Amino acid sequence: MTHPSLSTRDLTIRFGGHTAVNAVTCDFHPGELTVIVGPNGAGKTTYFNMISGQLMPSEGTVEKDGLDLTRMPASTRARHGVGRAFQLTNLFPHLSVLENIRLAVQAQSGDGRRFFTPVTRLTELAAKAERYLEATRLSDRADMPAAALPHGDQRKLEVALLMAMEPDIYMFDEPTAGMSLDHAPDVLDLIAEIKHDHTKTVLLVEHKMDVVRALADRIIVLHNGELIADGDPGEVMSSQIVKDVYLGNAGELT
Amino acid sequence: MKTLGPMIEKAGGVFLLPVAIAILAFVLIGAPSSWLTLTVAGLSMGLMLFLMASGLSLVFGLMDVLNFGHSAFVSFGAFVAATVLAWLGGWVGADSIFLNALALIAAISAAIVFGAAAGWFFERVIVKPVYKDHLRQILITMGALIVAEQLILATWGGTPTNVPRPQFLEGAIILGGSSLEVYRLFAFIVGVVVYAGIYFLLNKTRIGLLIRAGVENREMVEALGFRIDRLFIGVFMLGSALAAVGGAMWAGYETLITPALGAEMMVIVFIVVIIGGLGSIQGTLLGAIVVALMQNYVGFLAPKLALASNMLLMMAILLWRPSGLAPAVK
Amino acid sequence: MSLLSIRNMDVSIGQYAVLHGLTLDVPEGGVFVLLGRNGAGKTTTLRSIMGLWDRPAGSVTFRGEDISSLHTSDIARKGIAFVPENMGIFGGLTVAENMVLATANGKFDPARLKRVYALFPALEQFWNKQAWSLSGGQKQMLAVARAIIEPRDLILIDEPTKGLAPTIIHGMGEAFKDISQSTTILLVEQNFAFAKSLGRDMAVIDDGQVVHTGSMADFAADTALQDRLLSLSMEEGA
Amino acid sequence: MNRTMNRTLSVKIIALTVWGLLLFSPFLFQDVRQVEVAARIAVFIVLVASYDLLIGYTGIVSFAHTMFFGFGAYGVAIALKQIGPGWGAWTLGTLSGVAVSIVVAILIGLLSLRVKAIFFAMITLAAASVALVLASQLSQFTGGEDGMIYSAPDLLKPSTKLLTDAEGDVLRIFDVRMNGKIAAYYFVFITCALMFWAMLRIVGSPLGTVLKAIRENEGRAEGIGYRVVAYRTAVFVIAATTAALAGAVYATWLRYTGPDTTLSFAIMIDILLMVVIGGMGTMWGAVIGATLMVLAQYYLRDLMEVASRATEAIPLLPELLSPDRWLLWLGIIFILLVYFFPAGIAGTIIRGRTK
Repeated sequence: MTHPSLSTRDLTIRFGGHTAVNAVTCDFHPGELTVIVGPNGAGKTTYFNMISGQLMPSEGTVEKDGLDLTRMPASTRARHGVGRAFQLTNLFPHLSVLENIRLAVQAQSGDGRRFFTPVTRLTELAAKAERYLEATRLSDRADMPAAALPHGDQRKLEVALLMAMEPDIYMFDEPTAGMSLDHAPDVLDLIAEIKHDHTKTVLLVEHKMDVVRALADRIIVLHNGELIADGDPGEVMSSQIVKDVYLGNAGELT
Repeated sequence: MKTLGPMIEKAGGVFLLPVAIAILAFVLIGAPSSWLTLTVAGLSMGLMLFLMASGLSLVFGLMDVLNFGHSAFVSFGAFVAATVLAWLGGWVGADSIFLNALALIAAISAAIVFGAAAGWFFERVIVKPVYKDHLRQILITMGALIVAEQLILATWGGTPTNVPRPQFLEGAIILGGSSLEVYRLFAFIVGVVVYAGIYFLLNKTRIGLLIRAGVENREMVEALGFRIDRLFIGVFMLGSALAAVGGAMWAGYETLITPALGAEMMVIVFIVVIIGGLGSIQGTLLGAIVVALMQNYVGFLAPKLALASNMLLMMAILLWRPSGLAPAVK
Repeated sequence: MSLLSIRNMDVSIGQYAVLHGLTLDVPEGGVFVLLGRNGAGKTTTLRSIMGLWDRPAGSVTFRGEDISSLHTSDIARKGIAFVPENMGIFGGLTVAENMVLATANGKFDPARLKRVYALFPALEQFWNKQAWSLSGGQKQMLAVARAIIEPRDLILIDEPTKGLAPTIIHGMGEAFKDISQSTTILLVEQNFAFAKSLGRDMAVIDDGQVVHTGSMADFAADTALQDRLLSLSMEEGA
Repeated sequence: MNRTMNRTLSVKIIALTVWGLLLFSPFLFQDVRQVEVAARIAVFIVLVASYDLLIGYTGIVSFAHTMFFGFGAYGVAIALKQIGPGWGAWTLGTLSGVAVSIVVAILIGLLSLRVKAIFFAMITLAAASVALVLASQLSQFTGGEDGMIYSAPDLLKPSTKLLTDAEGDVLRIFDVRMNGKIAAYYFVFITCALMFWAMLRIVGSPLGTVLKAIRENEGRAEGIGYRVVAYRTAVFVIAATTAALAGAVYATWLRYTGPDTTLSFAIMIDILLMVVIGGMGTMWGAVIGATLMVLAQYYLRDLMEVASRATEAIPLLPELLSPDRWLLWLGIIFILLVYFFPAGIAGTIIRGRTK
């Protein structure tokens, strides 16, 4: 396989006496969609937070294409191509849908520093934002404030923001959480599109097994902050230890 | 007490700061007698500042409410106490310590009652509607401060008010060439007693437990069956009463007060809580003493730079510890 | 009559309806388990019972009395204890102080205290330690101990096994069995094996509604149903 | 959507009408005092708009805005006083006022913009009062409490004949004397209009959206790649610079600078009121807020005086109505506004009644 686009080495974080993520070493490759599974409290979101920069690890490193990101703030990582969507809807509620997307586009292009050119004159910026609006089928809601969108569309907007950042690494934390089953496919289609580009590295935290089955190239399993399984989906899902962990039988095993 | 060991160890460094400042000042000032006078003045001012600031800090810790109008309580306390002392002029000037003390107690009690009542009004009418909205909280409490200052101006007038001091607190003790004002020693003692009282309340009583628990997790305190909103009114009233006592003590210290007193103290009180760290009583005491020592030493060495030096100190401490020296553990 | 019944509970956070029309009956005695995916609304259900949302619609009846408009503290005083997902431990207070706060009048009933010590010996050992210094499992024990130091009719427990080591989970289960002899437990759990070993009755919440309710024994036997409702079974992927 | 656009348009029309009146005010209102009012409105529009960049757009509460206003004013005042009237001295004074503002803004910003908003408010308040105390204490530079009187550059002196008629007297157009006073007014008007226009450009630029994004959701703004502290510091510097420039212009117009005209806390309260009355985060609201407040300051106080005299017989009432109690009423109005109309006039018009 190609060189890893993202790797974590011995990534560890402790809160007080509790080790939430313990020495996770893992490589992720371009064109590969990795699903991270594990029971609640296994450290999946914490692991994500250390990769995208919301948390600083106690030990270990995060590297992207050989560049050490470990001590960089989230904004710098984002500019280096690490994009992250959040589990709870995390938008700019009183800004319009278009403005939300434009923010991500201009962050990527560096236009955010332009302070004297009216937005309306930056046609390239507008065109790009328009493109992502269309890609996520939100065009007819462009002028609505994000807070006024139905929940499903807010999740789509969340994905649109991520796509508009044009990252190399896409990180999704339960993108369909709290969505009714009839809305989830829209978001999953978007993720599938990203995957079919075959150049992007995609990390996905997900609980719903139908989603995992449909999308995963590879599954890694976290349990009590440790990486306990890593491999292709069929192999991982049929392994006994994973089944035990996931069904909570691990307690009876040990 | 055993459990406090590691905490003191951890925090010991920070709490040595006033000592370091005092030693540095000793070297710069050179004359031990001046230094002693200044240090005593600093400590006594520090404890008065502590009285004024502790309520602000407690209220912030418990309810995440920052009351920009807090200094109004200081002014109210000062003027109410001054008025009562003026009424009881006969007792104040009498040659009997008993009558002196009675007048003093009456004045301070009046400040407490007024402060607590004003606190109740503030909490119910001004602050409660804007819980959780910091921007509006800052604006509204600021508005309330303006109104309160104007009310003081309307009631007591713009000219300086004279504060009669009880006879037995006049004069000074001469100690090794330095003169220590009796009033300052008295203020120091009052401050220490109040600090001990608050410390006892917070650490040894059930109400104190609830307050400390509420600072950490309001929701859980409610889920255990307690009304945190009622607790909060109580703390708010306590905090404003303390500020009023601080104002009353300050009035006796200055002996001449103007309605601008609140605004002047507000800035110093803010510097105190920022340096000490919001939400903790120990931090507030530490901040108050550091600020007061600086104020006195610099006031002696370079009079015009006293306030600016505290500002610089605050900036330096924020650089070092962005949430102050000893903030509440959340 | 059920101990607790929820009728048509609606809760929204912003635009997002977390619960819509949730209806649930919890009978008296034993452990009642709430299952469901992440984000299905289980925690929200417990918080609604406890009165921790501003404006929920619908009713909560406890022992025949409508408690939905009561203040959280009054709900607690009706005899409902709450052990939240984050445990709600006061870290700056000692174990003893945490426990004292959970008593009604600041005094321990010696018999109940003895029972707490018996169930969780670690708490007695660290009685005067500050709670933040406890391990995760000990914190969880303290949280549960607070809920049983006074007599209660119902204890709401939210994911007590989250992030805990298997041996501790086992001990916790034993304690729950013991407690449920005298007090009804409403347990939110994602660890199915743990839930299975304790539950007498159960319900599955999905999308803010109860989609299945019945006895735990029946549910545990029906893997097809489990797979449909929880997507927990991973075997099919093979 | 269209209704919102229409409402926004009506706010713009109101604001542009105000600017229009300001443009012609020397011709419309011939009284000296009225021109004084017009100049003050123009300066305060800029001051309030620059404050709105902070509080309304970025969600930063600063109490140091008058400090920067003062830096600009004192810069010009000290330069004109020490060096003498002239554009060279004026430029030097303005630039040094701006430079000091930028340095102090960067210092405060980098030190404290990463902490909670509430800390920031306290720190700026402390900084502002230190500046005020220093201004009154360092009297050999600043004139202390009394402030400084100085001359403006020649062009702007009242005695200057801008245009002369055949006899060499000051020319009158529509009965208005074309002297230095007119020049000074249009100097104020043009510089203020330019600054206001520049701020409109800023809020309409990509940067403007970033500022709003930081106000709405700081963490997410950081997450999509914006260095929040840097942006906050930048907007703090922009606002400080604008305030300093406004101060320089005002000092030039008044030919007097003292704590009461620039640094005092009363002015900070005025700015707060103006921004809240006008509507935070609307920019155009600054025009409405500043205009209403300045008019009230000049004319309502007179009215209070009259009312106070008229009610002399009634107890307490004259005391409350006395112009000295002006701030009391402002405070009460301010509290009520923040409670009931947090969106201000412009915000309420734009958003409509329903929220």
